[in-house]
Amino acid sequence: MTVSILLFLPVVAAVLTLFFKNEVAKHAALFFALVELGLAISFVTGFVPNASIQYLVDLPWIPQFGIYFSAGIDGISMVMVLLTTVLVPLIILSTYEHQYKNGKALYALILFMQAGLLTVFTALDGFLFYVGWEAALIPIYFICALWGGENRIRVNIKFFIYTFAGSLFMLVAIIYLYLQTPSKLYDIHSFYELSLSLKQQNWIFWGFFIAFAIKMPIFPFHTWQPDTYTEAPTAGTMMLSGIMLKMGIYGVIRWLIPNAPNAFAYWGYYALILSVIGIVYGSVIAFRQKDGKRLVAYSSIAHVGLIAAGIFAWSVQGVQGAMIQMISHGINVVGMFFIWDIISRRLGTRDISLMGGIAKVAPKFSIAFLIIVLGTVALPLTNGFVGEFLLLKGVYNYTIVFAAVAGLTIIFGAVYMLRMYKNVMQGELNELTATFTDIKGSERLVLGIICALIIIIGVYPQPLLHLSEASVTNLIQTVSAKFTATKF
Amino acid sequence: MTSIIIISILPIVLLYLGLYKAQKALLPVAVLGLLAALVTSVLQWTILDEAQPIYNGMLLYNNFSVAFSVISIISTILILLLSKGYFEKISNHIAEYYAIILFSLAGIIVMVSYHNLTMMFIGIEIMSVSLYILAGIRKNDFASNEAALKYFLMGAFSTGFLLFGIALIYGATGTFDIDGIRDWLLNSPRKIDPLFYTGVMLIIVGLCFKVGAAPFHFWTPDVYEGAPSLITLFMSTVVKVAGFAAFLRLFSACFLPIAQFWTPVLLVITIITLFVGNITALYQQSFKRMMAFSSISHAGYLMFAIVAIGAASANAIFMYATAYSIASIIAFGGLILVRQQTGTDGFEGFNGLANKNPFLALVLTVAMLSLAGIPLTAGFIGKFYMFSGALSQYRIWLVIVAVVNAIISIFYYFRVIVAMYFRNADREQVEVPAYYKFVLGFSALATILVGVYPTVISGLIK
Amino acid sequence: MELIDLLIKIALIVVIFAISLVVAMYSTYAERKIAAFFQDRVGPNRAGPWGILQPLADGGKMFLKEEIIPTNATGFLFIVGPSLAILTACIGSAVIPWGQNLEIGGRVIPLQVTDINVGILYIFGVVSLGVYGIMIGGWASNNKYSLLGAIRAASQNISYEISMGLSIIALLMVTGTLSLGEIAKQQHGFWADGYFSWNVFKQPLGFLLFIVCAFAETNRSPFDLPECETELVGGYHTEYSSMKLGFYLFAEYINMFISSAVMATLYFGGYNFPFMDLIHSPNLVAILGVVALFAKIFLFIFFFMWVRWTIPRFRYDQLMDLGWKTLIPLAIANIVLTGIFMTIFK
Amino acid sequence: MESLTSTIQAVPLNHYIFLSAIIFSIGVMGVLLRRNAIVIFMSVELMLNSVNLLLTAFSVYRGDAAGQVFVFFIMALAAAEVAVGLAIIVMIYRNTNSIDINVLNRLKW
Amino acid sequence: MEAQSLPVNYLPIIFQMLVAMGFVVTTMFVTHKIGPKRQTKDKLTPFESGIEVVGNARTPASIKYFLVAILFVLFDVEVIFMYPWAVNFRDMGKTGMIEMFIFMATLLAGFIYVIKKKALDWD
Repeated sequence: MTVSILLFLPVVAAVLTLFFKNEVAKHAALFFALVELGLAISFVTGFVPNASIQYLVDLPWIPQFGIYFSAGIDGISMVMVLLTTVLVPLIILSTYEHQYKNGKALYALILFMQAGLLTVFTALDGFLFYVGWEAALIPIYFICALWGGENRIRVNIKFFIYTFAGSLFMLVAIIYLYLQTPSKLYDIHSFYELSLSLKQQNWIFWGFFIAFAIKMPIFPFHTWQPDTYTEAPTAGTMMLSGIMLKMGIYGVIRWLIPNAPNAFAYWGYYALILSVIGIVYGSVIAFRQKDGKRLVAYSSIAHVGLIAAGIFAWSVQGVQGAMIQMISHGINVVGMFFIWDIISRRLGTRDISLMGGIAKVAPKFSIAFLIIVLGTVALPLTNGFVGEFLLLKGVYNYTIVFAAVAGLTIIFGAVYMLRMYKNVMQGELNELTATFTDIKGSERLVLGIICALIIIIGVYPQPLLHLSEASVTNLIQTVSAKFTATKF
Repeated sequence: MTSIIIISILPIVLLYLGLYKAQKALLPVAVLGLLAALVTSVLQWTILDEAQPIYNGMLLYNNFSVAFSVISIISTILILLLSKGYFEKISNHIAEYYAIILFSLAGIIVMVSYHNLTMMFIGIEIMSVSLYILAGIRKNDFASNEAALKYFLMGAFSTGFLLFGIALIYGATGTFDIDGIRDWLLNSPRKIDPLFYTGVMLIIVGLCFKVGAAPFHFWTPDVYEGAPSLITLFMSTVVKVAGFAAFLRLFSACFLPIAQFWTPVLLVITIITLFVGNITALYQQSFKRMMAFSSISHAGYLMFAIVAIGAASANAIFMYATAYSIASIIAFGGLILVRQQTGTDGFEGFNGLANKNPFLALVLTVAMLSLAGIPLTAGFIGKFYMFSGALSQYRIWLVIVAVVNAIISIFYYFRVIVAMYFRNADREQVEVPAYYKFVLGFSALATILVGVYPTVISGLIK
Repeated sequence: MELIDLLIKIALIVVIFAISLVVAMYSTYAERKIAAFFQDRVGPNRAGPWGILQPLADGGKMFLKEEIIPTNATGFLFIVGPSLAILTACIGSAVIPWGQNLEIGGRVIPLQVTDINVGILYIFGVVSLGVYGIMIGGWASNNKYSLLGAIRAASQNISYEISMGLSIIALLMVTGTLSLGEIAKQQHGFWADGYFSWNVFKQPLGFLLFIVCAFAETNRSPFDLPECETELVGGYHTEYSSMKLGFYLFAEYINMFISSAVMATLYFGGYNFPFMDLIHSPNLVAILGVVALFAKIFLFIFFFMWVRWTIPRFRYDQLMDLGWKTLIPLAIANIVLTGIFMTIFK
Repeated sequence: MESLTSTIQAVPLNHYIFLSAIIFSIGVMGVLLRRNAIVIFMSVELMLNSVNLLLTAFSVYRGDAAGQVFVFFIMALAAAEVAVGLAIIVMIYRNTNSIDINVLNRLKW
Repeated sequence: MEAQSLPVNYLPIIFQMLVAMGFVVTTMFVTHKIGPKRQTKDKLTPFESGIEVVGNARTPASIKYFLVAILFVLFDVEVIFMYPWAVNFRDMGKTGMIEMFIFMATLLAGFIYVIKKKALDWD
């Protein structure tokens, strides 16, 4: 069994979904997503948690250019695949209450995007990586633009231009790397084996960095993000925040740092500073938000900043923290957006100041909300805690100051998250919130799964950490061996 | 070689069919004839690419020629299929329409297979003179008249430059044969005289005029806008492709030894072309004019292969040209349909198209994505080849300029998508005739097929 | 070239020039006489015996007439028109071989102004230029009749030029040269090696086509549409008077003379005459040759006039139809037949 | 002066080149500066003819007929262009009663 | 190979031209000088068979004339292509003939098309 089945199934599924009626399409899509999840789980069970690449597929694609359809799964990829395959059914399920116009197209696009994402996470060929990268971008553009809010056209074109611009620079970097390889291959391992001068590495570093920084997003490349999150339909926002921004992070781990180690050693410090600025910036802005969805969006900037900081610190703890935190953040942020989706669907607004006392009328909802908030603020025994602890540790080993700043920000984050919870759920019922009905059916299912995941991962993260540990360690050792320039 | 003969005789047959009022037979005969030409052309393909010059060294029908002939013929077939019912509305000389297009195609086939500057000149002129007529075929339409006159004057003007360049090169080398000129360059690099350099410069000017590269592009938008849409389509696809094929053939086979002389010139031209085309396209309110300007910027991308000349250049141009041609066919096919309904060339004519015509909107989206160079479409493969070529010569700044331009181009290509999907308008369903369905569907599939698995055609030229 | 040669050349040129003028002048007289003969009347008979001084009187009158340039006319072009017409008429004679070489005192004097190897092309060039004179004059007059006449003239001349060119091609295939001197030489005598040596026997159809075209090119009846008085008053020269009118009339007759000479040279052996090999004095042969040539020329001129007073004028559409739809296909057929014939009977 | 070739070769090649270049430049100037379509057209013809001159000169100098053959093709092309160009100009004249290219501003530059 | 003409062979043509030009100019000048000059307005108006002049003479002519002109240009150039062939006909033999016949067939195809298209019908 190779990874190709994992990549092609969603494409086929996407096409098939288009042939269903709108009402049936969501069931079909969910079915396909679950099949995909099943596949992924079977992959996990068969996975040997060492540094090797498994389930390898390697077919000629454009051989005269050294391009091969080559993909495989190592520990890092496995985590990402798991994240994707778990979240996609959840996201599809979360849309059950919506009546989307021309819904089958939405589900087809989601499935297609899943294929792109999985390609990114498993690609071992630079070209394939790029193609997957863009293949994930097109569907999300259409999802956001077709089913988005008022300003969707302007916001989405901004989003698209940003990400596309970034990715083109990445393409240039990839082609450049290819041209340096002695055997003219796009294979990632032949990229790894290159020893380029610092100047060349600088080019490559910036080519990749801009693409990934925009995707994550790192301050100051984030300006597309809050608008897009706000305007996008909830499913789109979830795809974006839950999975897509992980593409950037994964890219940094897999493509940026190993391919330009010396440039990273030179620039990593500044990248780290940018990440920390992002944490602070995201938190401060989030603190002032009235719109719940925007608040989550900015908090996401802060969290991603932390993940990025952990990676740029480039230690086993940091990267492992990033791995686990990616999953946690994915789950939490999907949950958070779903919460806000439920609220805005019931109340027609997302303005926090208009709310209050919902817990009284919707106890189940309030419990789920609370768990997700706690997960987000990284309370021990929730999933957020494991990741943030490791990340902070990684950053702490790098420089204490940044760890301190980042740590303070986490506390800060707890404040605004809890304040949000308080404002929305507690206090007096008003006219608006009195109409709130408790969650039911598919909503209950989704929130239930999310809460369960939050707690399970929080209590017992070991299997997940174990999955990626060997690969991460191996990667860090190989790359660190190449550092010639001194760190700051 | 038979294909040139078939394509030359075919229009005469069509003219006579038109004389005897066999209007119904025109399109089938034209398409069948072209298919025959296609087959004969493909049969010329050899694995080792060992074709020898024929007719006293006048023509060389090698794999390069086969590949470009094939794409030209296929594009023409698709364009002719789109013409079903189109020409009748413009003029009552339908047979002439088909015939002149095919005459032009005959010139194009010569252009992609010449081995002697004489034939290059003849090919270019057979093509151009036919196009002058085609541009003005809507006799009572002022814009069409103007397009024809401008195109004609500019075309003749550029021919002058081209010829003067050829004359000077002949003066320096004493031959029109491509190999002869190259041998002369290789054998006497020391005494290369100023005549030769001036000649090369003038040929560059002439050819840049013909392919519409800035700063010699100013006729392009007017002519493209004024000419009937189908003719514009023909000009911006087949003709442009052939122009670049001829360009490349000359520069790769002939002027390669002095590449360091002309690459800086072409580099500047490329960069200007990219920016001029893109930035002006950004401000257009008419879809047709946008396509015209964007075709200038595509000319810029195509120039990449010549600037970064090398073994892969032919393939790069071929891939890019193929992608660009089929995407343009979709775009213009869509434009013709939309225009028939709304009567406007503007972007607003596309508003809300997706609701009523999902198929049309989908294929147009594929076309726009391809033109913008998004992966999994043929356009991306084309750009990828171009970037690879340029980077392999370490022209990093050129590629960065190109990247910036690719980003700019997103704005205007996505305007169409935005209009179709995200803007609403009260509109009726556009009727899509079966011919159009076939052409558009075929082109969209080809775009995606090439985008996903480019090896299907990238092996044509080694 | 030595000075003496130069002087001889100039003398020859002047002589030929004078002869053309005289021939042209007396052609007018001949025309009137012949017309009178055909119409059974006397013709000019007042100036001199049998009216023989009539052309001189006409010429003198032309000189003394008032010169009018209409106000609406384009002055400069109005003068250029007739000048160009006569100029082109006069220079055509330069390549015609008038006779074999004379030998006087050991000096060879060719009776041809110059024998260039593109003689026929030269003739064609000059003939094509001729239409400019008419076109410019007619246009410059700014008169509707003139303009119509000019356009007709242009249209007619260019139409018949194609068939003329095509009919010559068959001849060239036979002769293999463009030099008129060479062509005349090839038609030596009258009978050689069991064949008639004159080209007319090899190219009868070609000759027929050529003579029809020659009629049209010189705007002679039945192709005198540009100046057909029943429709266009005077055609392109309606507005002309004085010597400018004289030039136009003169040009027509000189053209007739030159085209007769060309026809004689191309098809009727030029200066060659039967049994010329029996005469052993080269100079005598040369002089007799000149006489023979002029005899042929006068026959042609007579033929021109005969036709004029016999055949009615064409309608314009008939004229164009004849030119395009009859002569051109015939000329092409002639080429094809000649080609096949020559390939088979090498 | 034994042959045409040697006569032509008696004039330095550069003179032919300069002459052609000057005629060519006059043609270019005519195209760029004049506004009348016919005049522009004639300027273009001038350019073509300067090329013919140049090709012939080179051809004779090198004793290679190819140049003169090329001239034939240029002449044929010029004829075709005259035919098409005149047709276009007549068409425009009939629609606008003018052949001044300044009238042609319906399509913006 | 026939004898080449030298530039000197063209000299007499120039002489002849000069002679003719001299004749023309002299005559023109003389008639201009000796002719009477009594010009009136009526003499200087264009002749229109005695009635008042209407409009300008320079109006567009029938399109047919343009057509003839255009066709002439095309056919004349094609004819020029035949001259070198005709002169060298004997040397080229059968191949040359067949090639030129193909050329002529093409020409004829166009010619017949023009006729069938009624481009040369005057009505």
